[in-house]
Amino acid sequence: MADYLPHTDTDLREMLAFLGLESLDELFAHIPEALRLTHALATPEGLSEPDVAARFQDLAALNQARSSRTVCFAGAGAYDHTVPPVVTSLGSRSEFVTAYTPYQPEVAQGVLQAVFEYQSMVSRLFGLEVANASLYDGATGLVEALNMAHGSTGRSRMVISQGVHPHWRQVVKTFARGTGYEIVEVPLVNGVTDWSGVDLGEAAAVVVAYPNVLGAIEEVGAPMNLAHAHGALGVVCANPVALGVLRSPGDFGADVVVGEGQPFGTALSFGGPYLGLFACTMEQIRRLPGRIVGETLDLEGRRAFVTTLRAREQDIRREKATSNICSNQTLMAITASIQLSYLGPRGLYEVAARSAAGAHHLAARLSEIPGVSLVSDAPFLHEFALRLPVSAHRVVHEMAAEGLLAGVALDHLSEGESCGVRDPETVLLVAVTEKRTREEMDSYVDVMKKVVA
Amino acid sequence: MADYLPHTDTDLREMLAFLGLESLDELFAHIPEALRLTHALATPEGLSEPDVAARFQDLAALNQARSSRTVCFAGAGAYDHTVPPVVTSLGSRSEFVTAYTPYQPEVAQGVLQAVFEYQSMVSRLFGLEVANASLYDGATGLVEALNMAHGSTGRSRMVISQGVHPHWRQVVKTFARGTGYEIVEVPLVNGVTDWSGVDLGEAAAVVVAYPNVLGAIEEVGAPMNLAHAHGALGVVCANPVALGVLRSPGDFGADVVVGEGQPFGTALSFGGPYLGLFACTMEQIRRLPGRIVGETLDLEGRRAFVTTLRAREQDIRREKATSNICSNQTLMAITASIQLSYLGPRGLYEVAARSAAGAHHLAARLSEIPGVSLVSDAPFLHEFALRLPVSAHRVVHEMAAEGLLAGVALDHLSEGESCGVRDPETVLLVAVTEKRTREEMDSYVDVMKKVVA
Amino acid sequence: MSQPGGRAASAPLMGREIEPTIFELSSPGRSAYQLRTTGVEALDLTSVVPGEYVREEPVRLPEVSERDLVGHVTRLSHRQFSVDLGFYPLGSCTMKYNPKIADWVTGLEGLNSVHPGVPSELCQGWLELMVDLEERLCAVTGMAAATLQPAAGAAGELTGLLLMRAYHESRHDQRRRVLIPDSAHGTNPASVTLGGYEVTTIPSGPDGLVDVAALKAALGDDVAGIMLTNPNTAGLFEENIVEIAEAVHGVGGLLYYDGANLNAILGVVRPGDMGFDIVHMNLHKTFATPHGGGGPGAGPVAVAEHLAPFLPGPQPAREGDHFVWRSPEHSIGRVHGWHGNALVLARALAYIEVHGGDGLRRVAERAVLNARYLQARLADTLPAAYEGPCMHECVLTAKGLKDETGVRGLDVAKALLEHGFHAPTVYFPLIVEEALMFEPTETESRETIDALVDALRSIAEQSVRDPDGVRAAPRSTPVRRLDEARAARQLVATEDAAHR
Amino acid sequence: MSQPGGRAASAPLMGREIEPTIFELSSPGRSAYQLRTTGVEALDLTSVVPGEYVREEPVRLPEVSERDLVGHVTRLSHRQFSVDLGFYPLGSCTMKYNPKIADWVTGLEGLNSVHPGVPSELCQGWLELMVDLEERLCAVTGMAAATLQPAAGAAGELTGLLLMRAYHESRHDQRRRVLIPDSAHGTNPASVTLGGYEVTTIPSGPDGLVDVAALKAALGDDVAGIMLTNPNTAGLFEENIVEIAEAVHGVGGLLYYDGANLNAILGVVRPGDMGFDIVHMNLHKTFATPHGGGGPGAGPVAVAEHLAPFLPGPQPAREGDHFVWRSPEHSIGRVHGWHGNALVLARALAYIEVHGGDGLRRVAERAVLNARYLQARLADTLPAAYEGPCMHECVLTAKGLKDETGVRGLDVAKALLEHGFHAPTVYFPLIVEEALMFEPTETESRETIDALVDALRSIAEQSVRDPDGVRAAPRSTPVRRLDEARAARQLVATEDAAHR
Ligand SMILES: Cc1ncc(COP(=O)(O)O)c(C=O)c1O
Ligand SMILES: Cc1ncc(COP(=O)(O)O)c(C=O)c1O
Repeated sequence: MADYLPHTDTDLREMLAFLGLESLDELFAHIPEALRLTHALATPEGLSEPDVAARFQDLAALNQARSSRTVCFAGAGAYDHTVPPVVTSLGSRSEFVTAYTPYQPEVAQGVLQAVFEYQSMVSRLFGLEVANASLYDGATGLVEALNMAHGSTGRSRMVISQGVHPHWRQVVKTFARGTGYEIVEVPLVNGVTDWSGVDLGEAAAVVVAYPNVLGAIEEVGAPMNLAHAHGALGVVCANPVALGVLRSPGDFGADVVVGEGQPFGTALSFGGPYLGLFACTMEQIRRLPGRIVGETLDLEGRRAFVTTLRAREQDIRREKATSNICSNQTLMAITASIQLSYLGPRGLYEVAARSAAGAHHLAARLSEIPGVSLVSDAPFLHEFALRLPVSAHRVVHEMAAEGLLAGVALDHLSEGESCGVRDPETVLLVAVTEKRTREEMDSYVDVMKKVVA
Repeated sequence: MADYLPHTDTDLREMLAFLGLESLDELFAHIPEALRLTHALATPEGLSEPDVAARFQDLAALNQARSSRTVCFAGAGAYDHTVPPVVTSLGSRSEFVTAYTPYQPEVAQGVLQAVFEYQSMVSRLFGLEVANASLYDGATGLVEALNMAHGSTGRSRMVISQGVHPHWRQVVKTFARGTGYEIVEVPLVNGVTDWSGVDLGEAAAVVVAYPNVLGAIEEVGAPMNLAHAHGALGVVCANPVALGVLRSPGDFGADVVVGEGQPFGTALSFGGPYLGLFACTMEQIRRLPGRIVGETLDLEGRRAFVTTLRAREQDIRREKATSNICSNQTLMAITASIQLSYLGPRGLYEVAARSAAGAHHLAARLSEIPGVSLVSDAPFLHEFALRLPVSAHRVVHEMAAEGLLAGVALDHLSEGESCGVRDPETVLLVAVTEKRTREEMDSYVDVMKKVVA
Repeated sequence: MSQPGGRAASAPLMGREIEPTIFELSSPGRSAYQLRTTGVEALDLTSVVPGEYVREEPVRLPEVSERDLVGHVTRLSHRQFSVDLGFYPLGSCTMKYNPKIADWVTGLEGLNSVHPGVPSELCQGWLELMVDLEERLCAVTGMAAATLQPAAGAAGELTGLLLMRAYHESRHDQRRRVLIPDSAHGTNPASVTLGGYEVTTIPSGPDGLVDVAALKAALGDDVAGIMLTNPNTAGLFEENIVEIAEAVHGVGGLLYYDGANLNAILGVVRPGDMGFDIVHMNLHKTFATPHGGGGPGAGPVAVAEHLAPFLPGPQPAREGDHFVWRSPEHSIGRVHGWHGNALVLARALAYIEVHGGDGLRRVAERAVLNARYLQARLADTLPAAYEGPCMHECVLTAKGLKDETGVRGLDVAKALLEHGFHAPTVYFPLIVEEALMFEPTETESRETIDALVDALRSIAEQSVRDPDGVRAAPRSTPVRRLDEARAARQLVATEDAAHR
Repeated sequence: MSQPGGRAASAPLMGREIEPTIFELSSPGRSAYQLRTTGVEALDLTSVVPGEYVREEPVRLPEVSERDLVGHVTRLSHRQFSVDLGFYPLGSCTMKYNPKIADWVTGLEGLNSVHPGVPSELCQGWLELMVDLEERLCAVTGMAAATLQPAAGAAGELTGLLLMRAYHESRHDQRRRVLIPDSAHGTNPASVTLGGYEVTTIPSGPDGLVDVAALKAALGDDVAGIMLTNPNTAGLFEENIVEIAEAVHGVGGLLYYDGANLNAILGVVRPGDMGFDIVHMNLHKTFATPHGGGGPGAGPVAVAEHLAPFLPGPQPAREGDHFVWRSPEHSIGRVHGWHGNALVLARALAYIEVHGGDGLRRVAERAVLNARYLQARLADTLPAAYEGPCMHECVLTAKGLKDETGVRGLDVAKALLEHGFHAPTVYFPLIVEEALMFEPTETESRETIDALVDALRSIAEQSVRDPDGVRAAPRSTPVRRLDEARAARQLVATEDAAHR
């Protein structure tokens, strides 16, 4: 019987009387009777908030992979980076949380300016001129990038490295069912994309990951040049934390950069809500999907912000819109801009550099274990693929019992998509963030030794 | 090296230069050299926030009596009542948390109005005309009540029932070292105060608890009448939740009512910060300790709130002030007013009634255990004193191992103060709130059976 | 350009100045970050990363102290209207009160710290939560199975259209067109295009309902399906829905239900019973997971039995007393990088669990009552665009007012801001002239609605007396009306563009 | 009187209306509460409580929906200035930035859910935390032992005075008077009275420091001790403190250090080294536990060895690797219902642990630098009341301005609100005419201080040009200047009084 409704019996009586109705049921009298439900919905009876809270606490306790029970070395697109209390507390201010899309800029400068600042940071991070107000996640960001390439080139052939996260490629393929794109995958050799045999004729986009799903730092300039040589757009899927130390994709000539923004202030959250980062060149601005906030003046000459270039969007352009996106991930975008301001240039650098230092330390120690080795000798930053003498799934399982989330088993992740490595069932993707201590890594190595022995 | 300081090296250089100084040390050159520290403070080196967070998580884990490990049946002045997320989230809005005392009412209407609403609710709850903006806690509230009685009557004899919480009586005695009051304690007989043998001549105050420390609902009208017959003020120490179903002390003629406001939205918090509730008759208004918020108008005629009758306070009246209190517990007062608005009349009633129902259920079941009985047959509400065949401390200890915080051992609580019962080491104070389920109580009974067997 | 960091002048509480951007607050060398001490030795990056990839200088992010960051963001929040501050009757958006228990749920470490790539044995709680939610959503919509992956309503729409396509293709049935009423939300046609179909627009009749004759005329065996909301975007219940369903099914098409308006019919009538095959829900609307200033939302899709084999995968599934991931036989594949907006899903389940079946019906009843009451009370001020009884929202028109006074619907909306209310949705649905679409939602009290009515009446009166005054509103908001043309003409979408 | 609940008109974001009280928002029968389902049978209260005690009707609390409650409180918060919104240079109050990590600490279930009445074995974490904090506070002050019980500075003062009394009494030494400089905070004399002593006021010299000759003249063997802050409330370091200490100790008196200004000397000089016997600290000032709109604070007291046996008890104590409660031999007894404002103590410890010893010294350095810089920059606008170098705060005087323009210090303070800054402390210390006491704290940036200087200059200029304009400030705040006399004359301190 719990609810949040303010109506007292008197309210109900008087409001119905004003409408000339006798009962609440009469509100629905014009709905064909045959359709009207005569019984309650088949959902459990309502509980009070504290009862529901107890239920959720029980559910939460059932997740063994929670941070209080397992130390996280899993990455593969979702990372356990620092989220300081100040970022959480600012990002959860109720004015942001309970606002709608900023349709009335006079009373929405808070969200609008925060998103403007977010766009500015994403643009600098990716090295491109313009960024949008966010997309759902990295994977659907890539879909939008391909749509942009299609719109820009009029072509439908999408050439994608197998170094791109397998889930992203799956999502691309799902949506290609509608748009009819041809998806051409380019294999990895020794962990990095081998562009040599690829036919780029009629390509709309050439897509490379930076670093790729195995953690390898791939060549970015070459595929961008290839793309341009064939009249295609060059698209980079970037790990945004890695860009704290790696050069921006824009510097290598990328036309579009997408990324998963979760590492910027969003908890692991079992995969969502995350944040699709998206930036492109000014040339593509009219094809940019989603919202853009721009600067302007109010009628008294004060600087102010407003959503702009709205003619691209679905509510105005309808079936000809550049995208169908409406709700996006604004709150995560605001949080990301807060997190990036918290980190600043040096902080972001440190996060990337320390994560890398940890990963290299751990990789070196693990490689000493007999039967354990790195899948590739390509350069990597804070994530690497490990070849195990036993099933990676088993290792994850057994190490979890010892309080360590060892990583992500590649075959569990790839669900049949190829990531260019043989025997994926013995490959473990390991990620190290700036949060992981030497102690935790030592214990990781010890447990791994036992498990593979 | 972590801190929150904005000064860059350039800032430091330029600011010092502006002052004509060469170094930060020179800022302190006028301090006698012999006094100036030449070595760092003997405190551990600074840690980063995440390191400190890890340390605090470890400390927190060491507290076995936390809610995730033990179900709380302890009361004795601090209660495990419902604090819904909505109250916590509103009460922790940073505008309230990071404001100072409302000295500039033009920009402090938020705190001022919230405190006005709090005063209004306390006044209605206690049945008295005026309440202040809060005191530190119930215990120091009683001290202020006695100071008021002294100011009002010119007398120094304080007659206090032993049903008043032993800590409160200790606090009263401590502060009486300064004010020189004579403290006369009135014993309990069968759990309730026996006023028959007391000499009330020259009494400044007569103090009774409602319900008392053993949970008994005491006569309130009689001691108030006694007080008035002898020219003393009648003071009631009330459990504010109990007043959800019990008549207000004001109805019985109390001149001053104090209470511990923790049950209204404040977590157990290991005893603080809590909230001293304080209300009195209009007659005593000029002697009211602490801040009072009153209504007024601004110069455009808008209703507004401001601290008033400031001439009572220490910053103006100095050594003749009614109290030395300056900082109080405003944030808890705001939270209490939010919690009371959340509960409303029916909710507060339900909290009290359900707590009582639970307590009576549990008391009845426990009384069936051989050797276990109620200390008194006086009426009680949601708290009762249990006579055990073994040491109460042992019971608390052993039941904690089974996930139950059985209550508070009376001798642990009273630290030598008498609570009018023989063999206090075998007395356990048990409290039941509206949060306790029948299941939890059943398990309590089962474990108790084992422990005392 | 350096600016003071500690001044509240920009906040509406004091003064009328603008808030500097975080970049303007920045000062070289200042910083806020603190990181864990790990005991790991620093690494010479050039020893592991080829030189050409190493960034030459750090990303040009703002350099601020934690204190200045907090001040800036807190002041920005004071420049933002929200449900928590007041009435937000934005039509089609269901800006109801978002219970704080849901915030608490998302704060549970056992939920928010779980990595999405773990094997099912390590996340049983999450899987159970998701299966429970799927079951509840099926019960509410009268459907057989659901996917929780779509991240918002539009993503749900596209997912639904791909399901439609997969279904027809599985039957080797090539179809080309999807019907959409002219009152539909813009995401519908946009999704149809992305689903690889063509849009055929169906006109609405003068009663605001789909013109059934026109619809029937547009049908053919190249029609893959139709997308409808019911109640529709005019807030009216499509009373001919059974006839429509039969007609569409008759040519082999499927019915897609845009669930943005589900709030109106919870526990009253179910899309499944009306004949719909596919339903998306906007959890951020109907189930009160807040809207976050533009997102995140969640747009689960529920389908009838015959479409279940095509749902996206992997899906959480109950297997005895355990939970596993499973992919439907003919799954269209993933539509989200992981499993959907999981914490939004958790919020929605908490909301549903508190309400239960009868609570959800109360929601619909009160939502409709409030809208109907509002519309009736405004009848002589801003008449309804259509005659039929409205459901949870009402579309009014300022056409009369405009003809009489020159004050447009947009002006009325802006003037409402001055009265302390958020504006309604303006100029939507597109088929209504000077549309003002109000959705009070069930969590607003009668007094609040009455106050809105009073405000609108006074604006209408002022429009006669002083139309320029209305057109100049709002005046007391943090900024006044904006030069939107300038924003588009001289695009400045980043700090760098501002200083170029 | 019923009022709309969903309107933000009262919020400064929109409109200029007042916010109704929660009682005005109330409507009979409305409610928000939800309680756990316990399975316990309801009880007929009259069967267990004698009839005369049973309340006849429920307490007349507000009746509101959760939504209206949230709207009300959120709007109230938008009518409240705070550190998180902007610069708050309130002298003597140390309104520095309060790190959010401390909020996080208080949210730890393992700290905030612990009942205070549990045996020590069940709360080892809390005891360790408290012992750690005591040790840190002793290190900072140069003292031997501490109590964490006092709930605020004033409570600490009274505790200190009772310790002084207990000490003298233990030596059978009757003393009557406590010396206090005329610049002292009001709590000092008020505490002295409650401690059972008489106040002897010591004048300050023209340099703002204690007049040592006058002090010596006031000494005698009936003097229990002296209360001083150092730096004093004029922001000046009492350079003769060693001489003063010797003189007071010479007559057998004790020195009490009012730690409200401790921020200025962290890691620079310690009260213990200056000769103080008793020190209280305001954790809500120096250690950044926020001030909560008026409280809670915490006022631990640290003492030299010879006073340790008198400290309040029980006290947390280390015993091997365990922690226990222990009462000092000659304890004056409890000064708090439990163990002090525990969660405030936890905040302070977190703050100290982040800073460490050198971090605390940096705090003092920057605090003093900021104040000194502010004072210097304002020299030609609002001169300092005294010549000596200020420490963490500076007392300026508007006397010149007033003589010249008629604009008073209070007017300057109010005008500052209009510029987006909180006002300084006005008219304190009492010994300075038209005092304006600024304490910038270390967490403000140079740009912020420069902006304050600009604002004050412009106010000073306006005072010449347009004194009435300054006197009419503020204009853009939620309310303007109040009729304070009316508030006192027609006391309305409760909703019932308002409607009487
Ligand atoms: C009728 C209707 N359909 C679809 C949508 C799209 O939903 P979303 O914003 O979640 O993508 C909306 C949202 O405004 C809507 O109102
Ligand atoms: C110098 C001085 N002493 C004592 C106090 C009293 O401290 P509290 O408010 O914590 O009781 C204050 C607080 O304003 C102060 O500034």
